[in-house]
Amino acid sequence: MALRVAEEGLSSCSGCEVAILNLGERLLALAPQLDFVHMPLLMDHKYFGQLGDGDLKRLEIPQAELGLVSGGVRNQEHLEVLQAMRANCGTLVALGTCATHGGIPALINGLANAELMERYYRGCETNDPAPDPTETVPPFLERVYALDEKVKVDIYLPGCPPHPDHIAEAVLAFLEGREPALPHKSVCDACPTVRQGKGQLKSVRRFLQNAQYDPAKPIADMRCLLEQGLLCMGPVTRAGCSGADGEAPRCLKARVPCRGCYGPVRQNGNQMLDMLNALASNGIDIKTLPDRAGGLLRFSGAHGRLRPRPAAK
Amino acid sequence: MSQEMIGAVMVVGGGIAGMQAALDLADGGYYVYLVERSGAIGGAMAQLDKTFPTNDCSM
Amino acid sequence: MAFEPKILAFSCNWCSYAAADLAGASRMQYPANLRIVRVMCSGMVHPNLVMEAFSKGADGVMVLGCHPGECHYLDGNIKAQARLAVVEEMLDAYGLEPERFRLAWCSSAEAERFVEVVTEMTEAVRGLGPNPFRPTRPEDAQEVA
Amino acid sequence: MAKTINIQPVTRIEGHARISIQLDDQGRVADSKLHIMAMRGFEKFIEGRPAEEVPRIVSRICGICPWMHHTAANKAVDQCFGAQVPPAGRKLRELMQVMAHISDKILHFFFLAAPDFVMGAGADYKIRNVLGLAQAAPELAAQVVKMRQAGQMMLERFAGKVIHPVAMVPGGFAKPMSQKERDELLAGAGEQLEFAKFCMKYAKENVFAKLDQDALSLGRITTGFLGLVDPADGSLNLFDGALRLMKPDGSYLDFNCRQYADFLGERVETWSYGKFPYARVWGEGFSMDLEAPKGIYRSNTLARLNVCDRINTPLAQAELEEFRRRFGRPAQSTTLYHWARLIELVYACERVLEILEDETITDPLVRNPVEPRAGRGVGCVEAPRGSLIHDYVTGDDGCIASANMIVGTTHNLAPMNMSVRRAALDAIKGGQVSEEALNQVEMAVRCYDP
Amino acid sequence: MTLTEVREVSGQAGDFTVRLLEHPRYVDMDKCIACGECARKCPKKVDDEYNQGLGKRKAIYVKYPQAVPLKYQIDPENCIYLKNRKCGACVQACPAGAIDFNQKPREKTVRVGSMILTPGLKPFDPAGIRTWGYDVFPNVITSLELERYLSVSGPTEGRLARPSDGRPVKRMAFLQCVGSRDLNKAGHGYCSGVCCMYALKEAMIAKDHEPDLDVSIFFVDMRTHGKDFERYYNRAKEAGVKFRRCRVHSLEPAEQNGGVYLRYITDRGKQVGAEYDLVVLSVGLETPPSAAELAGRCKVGLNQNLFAERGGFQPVQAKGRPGMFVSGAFAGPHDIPQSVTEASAAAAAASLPLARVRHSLTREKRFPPERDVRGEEPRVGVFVCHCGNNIAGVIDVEELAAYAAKLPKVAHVERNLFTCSQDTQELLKKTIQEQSLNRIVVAACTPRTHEPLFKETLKASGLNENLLDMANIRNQGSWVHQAEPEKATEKAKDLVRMSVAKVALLTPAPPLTVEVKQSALVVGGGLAGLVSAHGLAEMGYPVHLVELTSRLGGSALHLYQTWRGEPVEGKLDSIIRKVTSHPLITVHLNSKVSGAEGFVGNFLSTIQGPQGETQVEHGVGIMAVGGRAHKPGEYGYGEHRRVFTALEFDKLHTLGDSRVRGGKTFVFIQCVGSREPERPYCSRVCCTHSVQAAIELKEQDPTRKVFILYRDIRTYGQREEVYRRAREAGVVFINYDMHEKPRLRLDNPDMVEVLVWDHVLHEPFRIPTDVLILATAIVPNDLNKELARIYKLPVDADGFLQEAHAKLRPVDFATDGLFLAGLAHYPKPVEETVTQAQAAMARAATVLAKTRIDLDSIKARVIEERCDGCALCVDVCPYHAITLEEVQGEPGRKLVRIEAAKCKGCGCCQATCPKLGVEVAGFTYEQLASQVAAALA
Repeated sequence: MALRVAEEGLSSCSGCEVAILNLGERLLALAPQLDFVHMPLLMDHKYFGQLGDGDLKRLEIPQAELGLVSGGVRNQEHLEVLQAMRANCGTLVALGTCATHGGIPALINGLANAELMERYYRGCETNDPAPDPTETVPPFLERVYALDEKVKVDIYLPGCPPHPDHIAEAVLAFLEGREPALPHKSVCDACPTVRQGKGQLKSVRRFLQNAQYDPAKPIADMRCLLEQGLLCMGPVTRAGCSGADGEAPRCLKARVPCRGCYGPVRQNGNQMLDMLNALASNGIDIKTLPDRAGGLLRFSGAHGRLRPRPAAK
Repeated sequence: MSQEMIGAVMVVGGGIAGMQAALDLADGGYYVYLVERSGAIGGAMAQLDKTFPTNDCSM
Repeated sequence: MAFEPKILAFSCNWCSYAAADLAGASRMQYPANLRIVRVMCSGMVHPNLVMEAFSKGADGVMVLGCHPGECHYLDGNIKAQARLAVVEEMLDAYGLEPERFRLAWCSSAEAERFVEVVTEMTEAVRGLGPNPFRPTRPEDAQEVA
Repeated sequence: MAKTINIQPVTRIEGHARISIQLDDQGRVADSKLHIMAMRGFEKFIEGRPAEEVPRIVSRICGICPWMHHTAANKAVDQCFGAQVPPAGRKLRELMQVMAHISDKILHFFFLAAPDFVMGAGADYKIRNVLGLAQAAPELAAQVVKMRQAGQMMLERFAGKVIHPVAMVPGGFAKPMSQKERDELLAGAGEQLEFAKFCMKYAKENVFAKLDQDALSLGRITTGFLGLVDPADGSLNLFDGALRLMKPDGSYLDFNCRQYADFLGERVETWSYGKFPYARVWGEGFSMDLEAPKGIYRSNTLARLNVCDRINTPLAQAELEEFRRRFGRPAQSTTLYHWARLIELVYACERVLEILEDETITDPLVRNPVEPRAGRGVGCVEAPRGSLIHDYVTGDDGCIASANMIVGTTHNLAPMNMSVRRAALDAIKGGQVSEEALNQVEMAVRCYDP
Repeated sequence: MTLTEVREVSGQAGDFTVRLLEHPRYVDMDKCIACGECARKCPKKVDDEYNQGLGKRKAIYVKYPQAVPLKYQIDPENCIYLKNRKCGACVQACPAGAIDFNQKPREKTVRVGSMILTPGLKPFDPAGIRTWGYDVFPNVITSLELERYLSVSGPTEGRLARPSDGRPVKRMAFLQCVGSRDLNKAGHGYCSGVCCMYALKEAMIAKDHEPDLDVSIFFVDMRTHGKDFERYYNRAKEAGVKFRRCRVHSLEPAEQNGGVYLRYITDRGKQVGAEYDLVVLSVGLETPPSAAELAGRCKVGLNQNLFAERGGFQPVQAKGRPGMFVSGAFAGPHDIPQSVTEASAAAAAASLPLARVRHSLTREKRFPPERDVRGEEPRVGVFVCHCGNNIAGVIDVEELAAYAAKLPKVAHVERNLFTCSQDTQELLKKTIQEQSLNRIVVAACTPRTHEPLFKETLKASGLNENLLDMANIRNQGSWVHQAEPEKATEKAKDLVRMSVAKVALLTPAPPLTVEVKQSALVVGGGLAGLVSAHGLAEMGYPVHLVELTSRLGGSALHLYQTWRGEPVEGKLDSIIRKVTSHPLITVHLNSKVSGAEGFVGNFLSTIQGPQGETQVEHGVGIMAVGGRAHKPGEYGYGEHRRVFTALEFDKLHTLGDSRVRGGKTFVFIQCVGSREPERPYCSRVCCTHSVQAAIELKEQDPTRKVFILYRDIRTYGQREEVYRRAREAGVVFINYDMHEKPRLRLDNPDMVEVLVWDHVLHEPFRIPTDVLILATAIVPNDLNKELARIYKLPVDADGFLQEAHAKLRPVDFATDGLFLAGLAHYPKPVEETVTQAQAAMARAATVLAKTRIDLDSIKARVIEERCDGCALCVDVCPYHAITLEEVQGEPGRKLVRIEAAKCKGCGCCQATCPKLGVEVAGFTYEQLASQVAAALA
C-alpha cells in the first residue's frame, strides 16, 4: 500500500517544494510508491472541507506516514498547521533551513514586529498610510520560530533549498525503514578548492569584486575563497549543497562564497559565534566585519539567536 | 688486561650536592649507593627556611 | 537572603591556576562563589563554552591566563584576548551585560592579584543580579542551548 | 441562509491565500475576498544589510521565480553604487533571467493550471493534479517533467544554484561563460524551443480549443495593464526597458521605472496582509467595484502582450498577431493569461537562442569592481508573476538605509479580488455550492499564476 | 643507606671495594609508619641539632617533619634504655611494634667504579671566642640560629624575639666574616663566600616579619658576586638596610635592657657606639671533622683550609686520586648553585671512565599490563582526602563522601587521612583491583603537585594513567574559605561533581614515546664548549661543535693564568687538540646556527657555514657562546696611551712592553662598567685578576708603588689567599664609592694623574701613575639574543641566558634537552667554567642515556568523523604541528593531521574548530562542557 505523504509550507517561499519537483524523473519513479494526500502547491486538499464549510477550529490534515514541513513558524495559522501536521504524521521532516533554523525570514527577529508594521503599512513611499490589517488574518507570533521550538522534529533536512539528492535519500530511507545517510560535516568537506591555512589573513573584505581564479581551470585549482580574504561561511555551515556526489558546493561552482544557507554544522551550533571565533583565532579583528548578526546568522536566526537590540542601548 | 669496570658509583654525603650527583648518575644509567652519615638526607639546606632569590620553601 | 552569584572561571594550568593554589597556600580568603575549571591554556577556551555556561545559568564567567609574553605555549593568551571580542559580540547578541564576562592575566606568583580579581568580579556580578537565562524559565534555557 | 465559505488554502498557487465568500439569505454571493495570509517583511529586515549581499537575500521572496528578484536587486544595487556592468555581464544576466522564465512557465502551465483543463474543473480533487495528469497522460507528463528538469539543470550547471541563485553580483556576473558551456546551452535551448512549440500546439488543440464563451468570461474584468517594453520599438522585453501603463481604452503612458512612485500607489485593506497597488497617476483613486473599477490595472503575461507593440522574435510575433486578431488589444479575458503565458514561453526560448548565438557572451570580463557608496537605485524586471520593482536607498557605508518593493503578484491583488467576485457570482447561483463551482473561483485566481 | 659510614676504601679507579659500617637505627624501617607515638611517650629530652640546639627533641626522634626517609631513630648516647637498660616506654607506645633494641651495627662491602665525596659543611662555631661573646650574651646568635627563628617550623614559629627575654626586636646587627678571613681567631684565612648573601636574605626576611625593624650590617667587603646577587644587594639598600664598612672587634652587654653594645668607625672616621637588641654572627663554613676523617680513609688530600685538593682544569677530580671525585662544600666554600653545578660535574666526571658499562646494573621500572577499559561502563572511585585537618578542618568530609556516593556512575567512595601517603597508595591499588574501578577522582589538593604521584599509582594498578581527575578542594577550597565552612562544603560538592562528570568521559590515551637522537650539538668553541664537546664525545656520543670565528679557544685565549697560578695556555691547547682530533667531534668553524626546530631528543638545527647550510639532527644542545670584554667609555680609555684594560695589560705585561717593564707606579681601578645602573651585576673575576697582577708587579720590582682603587674586593672563597698575599707584598688598596669616583688628569702623555678620596686620612690623595689598568666588566656577546630567538630561550635583564632555576637546575634551560655553560650564563673564572661545562655534559647525558623518551599524553587528536579539512586550525597552532594531508584512497579529499611529537597540547586548535573536529586528550570540549554543566547543575 503506497506511503502516504503530506507536505506543508509555513512561512516559506515554496523553494523547497520546487526542490522536490527538481527530483525530476526520480519523482515520477517514486510516484507509484507515494500517495500525496496533502500538498497545497500541487493538490487541492482543503483544511475545512472541500466545500469550505468546515469548523474553523478543526483544521484538517489527512493521516500520513511521512510529513514534510517547510518554512518557519511566523503566525498563529502556521502554528496550527504545524501542530496538525505533527498530530497526523508518523514521521515529521523539517524541510529546509527555514524549518530547521528559521531561515531568511528569521532575520525579522532582529526587530520588533511593531517596527515592521509601521514601515510596511505606513512608512513606504507608495503607501496610502493605513492601520495594520487585523481582520480574519492570523496574528503574528512575537518572532519567527524553528519547528523544533514548537514540536518534536524527527528528521532535519536543512538547506535553502535542500538538495534534491538528499530529499530523495530521506524518502528512500523512510521507504526502506533505515536512518537517512545525511552529511554531518561542514561545506568544506565537499569543497575541492586549495586550502593551506587561514594564518596570513589580515582582514576579511566585502564581496565587491570577483575572487581570483582561472575560469578555464576547474574549481579544484581555485584558492579557497576565505583564504583569498572573502568571508565564506563554509567551515561553519553543514554540508549537503554539493548533493550526493557533487563536484563542488553549489555557490562555489558559481565561484561565489558560501553564506551559510544550510545552517550550523551541529544542530544547536551558532554560526555567528563559530565564524567570529574562527576569524578572531586567526588574528583578524572581527570589528572590521559589517553587519555581523545579519551576515553570520542570516539563516539561523531562530532559537533566540537573533533578538531585537535592547532599546536602552 | 683492562681491569673489569663496575657500572656503579658511590656518593658519600646526602646533602644537596650528594642528592643532585646521585640523581644525575641514576638518570645517566649507573647504579648509585648514596651513603649518608645522619638519619635522613637533606644536609644543611634542609635547615634553611627560604632560599634566595624566589623565597619559595627550600623543601 | 542576598543574591549569591555563581561564577565560573577557566584558569590556565601554568599561571592563574597556580596563583589560585598559591593563594590557598598563603591562606588568602576570597568569596566562595567561584568554581574553577582547569584548562591547559587560556587559548583552549572556546567561546561556545563561555556561552554554554551563560545559557546554563552562570551569573559570571572569567577566563584567567598568563601575562602576554609569559604564555607557556607562546601566544595562547593572545588568542584568548582576540576571542574576547567574540564573547562581547555574543553577549550583546543575547542581551547580557558585558561586565558578566572578564578576561584577566595573573602569573603564578600573583596570588594577591588573583584574589583581588575574583573578589572584584563577585561584587560586580552581585550588582548585576541573576543571569536572565538561569534555567528558572525552562523555555528560555532550551531556547539558547 | 447566510453563511461564509472558506476556500483555504487556495491551492496550486505560489503563496498563502484564503478566499472567503459570504452568501446572503437567498444564497446569493454578497461579498468575496482574497486574503493574503502571510507577510515576511523583506523591505524591513534588509535594512542595515550590505547592499551587495541583498540580491542573495531577496531571492527568498519567491522560491519559484527567485532569479527575478535576484536580477532586480542587482540592477538596483548597481545604480546605488554607480556600477557599470560590462556587456558580457549584462548578456549573461539577461540569459539567466529569461531562461528562468521558461521552466517557470512550464511549471505553471502543466503542474498548476493544466489539471483543471485536462481533467476538467469538476474532476475529483484527488486526481485533479499533476500526479493525476501523470496517470492520465503518462508520456506527456514524462515529457513535461523531463523538459522542465532539463531547463533547471541548464541553469544549475552553469550558474551553480538554480533555486535562490548567486551567480549575478553587483557590477555584473560571478563567472564568465566558456565556449563549452555555451555549446551545451545552445543545444539545450534548441530542445526547449521545440518543446515550447509542442506546448503551443498541444494547448491549442486540448485547452484553448475548448475556450468557449463561458471559459473566456471566467473572472472576466476590465482593467488597465502594466508591463516593460523596449523604449526603442515598444517591443516585449522581460529583462529591461521602460514601464508602460495602459488604460482599459488602450491609451498608455511610458515612464522610467525610477519614477514608479509618481505613477503607482498602494492601498491597505484591513482583511489582507498584502497591499493593493493602483494607478495613482490616473487620478481616479482606488476601487475594486466590478462595474466601476478605479485605478485597477493588471500585470503579468496578458498585460505584457497587451502593452507591447510587437515581439522581436519571429514565432512569438506570429502567435501574437494570431492572438490579437482573435482577441483584440487590449484583451481583457482572464483565462487568456494561459494563452499569453505560452506565447511568452515561445518568445523566451527564441530570445535565449538569440542571446546565446552572439559569441561575445563568452568575453571573460563579466564584472567591474564596485565601490560601496550612498545612493538610490530602482531595479525593474518582468517576472512570470508580473512587473518587479526593487527600490533601494544606501547610506555612505554601502548598506541599505531603506527599501521599497512592489513584487509581481502584488500588482494583481486587486484584479484577482475582482475576478474572484466575478467568478463567484457566475459559479454560485441560488445558493448551490459545488466543488466545481469553488474550483472555478480558484481557477480565476490561478490564471494570474500568483 | 642512612646512618652509614665509609670505613675503608681499596682498589683503584673503575673498581673500588668499600667497607661500610651501618649504625643501628633501633627502629625497623619497614614497620615504622612515623606516627610519632614513641616520641610523645619518650621521657628523655635532648637539644635538637636541627634547630641549632634552640629547641628540644626526644631520644627517639625524626630529624625534621619532612625528613626522607620519614622513619624514627633512637639516639644511642641519650636513650635511657640503651645507656642503662631502664625505661623502654617507646616499645609499648609503638602501634607498629617497630622498636628493636638489639639491632647491631652491620658491616657491608660494596664494589663501585667511582666515588664522589660530598660530606658537606659545618657552620663555624664562634663559642669560646671572647670578642664575639657568643656563649656569654644570650642576644648574640649565629646566622643559622636566626634561620631557625625566622622559620615557621622553628622554635618560635617565625616570630622574631630576643632570646634573653622574648621582647620584640627593634634594632638588629649582623657581623660579617665571623670565622672567615680571620687566621688568628678562627684559623680560617679563606672567605666562606656565602655569608654576605645569606645575611642580606635574612635581613630582608626579618624586615618582612617586622617592617619597621632597624637592621645594620657590619662588613669588610660586601661580596655579592653571584648571578642576580648584586640586584638583591641593591634591593636591600632600597629596603633601608644600613651597611657599615668596618670590622667590629668587641661586644659588651648594654647597661639597662639586656641588649648588646658595640663600637664602630663611621666612613667619616668617627668612633661611634650603638646598642642593638640582637646581634647575628654571620658564621662561615668549615670542613667537619667527620669529613676530614673520610678524606683520610679515601686517601684524598686536603689543602690548608681543610678543603679537598683539586686542579683548575679538573675542578671536581680529587688531586692525584683518579676515580675519586669531590663536590659541594667539601671541595670549597660554595653556595647552593655552585654546589649543585659541581655535583652534576662530578656525576659527569665519575661516569666518564665508566662509559663502557653504562646501563649495566640499572633496570627499567616495570608496570603491570594495562587493562583495556574502553568497552566497560564507567565505574568511578571517589577518594576524599582529609589532608590531616587541612581539608577536614573546614569541609564536612562525611557529608561530602555521602554526597559523592549518590552521584551517577560512582561505584565506590572512600575517605583517607593522607591520600598521598605511601601506604594509602597501596590501599588505592588494592581498592581499584577489588572494586574493578576504571575511573578515579581524588578530592584533595592541587593536581599541579600531586597528579604525577596518583598517575604512577594508577599505572601500578593496571589502569591507564589518564583516567584520573583531581578535585582541588584544599588549595581552592578549604584553605581559602576557612570562615565559611558550609559554603566550602557546598563548593567541594560542586568540584567533586565536576570531576566525576569529567572523569566519566575520559578515555585511555596511549602513552606516546619518541626516539632520542643519540648525538649532541655544542654552540660556541670557547673553553666551556670544548670541555663539554670533548666530554660528550668521550661518553661515546657524536658531537657537532659550532664556532663563530676561525679559531677555537674563545675568551680563554686571552687568559694568562688561573687564580691558583696554573698557566691557561697549555691546558687550552691540549683540550683544543683533543677536540679537533676526536673522531666523534665535527668542528664547524666560521659558522653559526641560523635556524632550529624540534624538541628534546629530536632537534633539527641548521648550521650556516662558509660552504652554505648543513642540517644537523641532535638529541641535546649545549649553549656556550661565551661573553666579551666591555670597552669602557670612561677614565680616558682610548684617549691616553697609558690607559689599558686588564686583558690588554696582561698582553703587554707578558710581552715586556717598555711602558710596563719600566713603570714605577701602577694604579688599578675596579668595577669599570660593572655594578653600574645600566649593568647592575658584578663581573666576579676582575678583583682576583687585578690582585694577582699587582702581586706579580711587586714581585718583579718591590720598589714599585701599586694601588688598587676598589669598591669591594671580591676575592671570594679560597681566593682570599691572593688578597692576603697582595697586602703582604705592599699593594695599597684604596676604597671609593659610586658618587666620588676617581678623577683623572690626562694632559701629560707619559703620566696619568689619579685623584681619589682617602678614607683613612680623610683628604684627597693624588697619585701620578705610569700605567692605569681598568678592571673592565664582562658583557654577554650579541649572539645570545639571536640564539635565544632561534631556540626560544629566555634571556635575563642583563642579556645573559636565563637558566631554568638558579639553585636547583643551574645548567638546564626551561626547554628540556637544552643546557647552558660558560660566560653566556654569567661571568665566571676558568675552573667554574670547566665545572659548568662538565655539569652541562652530565645533564645532557641523562637525556642521551635513554633511547626513547615518553611524551606526556596531553596531545591534540583529529576526530576523522568530524574533521573535514577546513584548515581553520592549521595556522592557529603556535607549534606548526598541524598540516593538511591528502587522505589515502580519496584523492582530492584532505584532512588535518597533527604531529603528536610537535604538539604541546595547548588546545588553541580545539578552541578554534567550529565542528569539534580536533580535541586535546583529557581536556576535550565535551569534557570541559560536562564540567561546566556539572558546576551549574
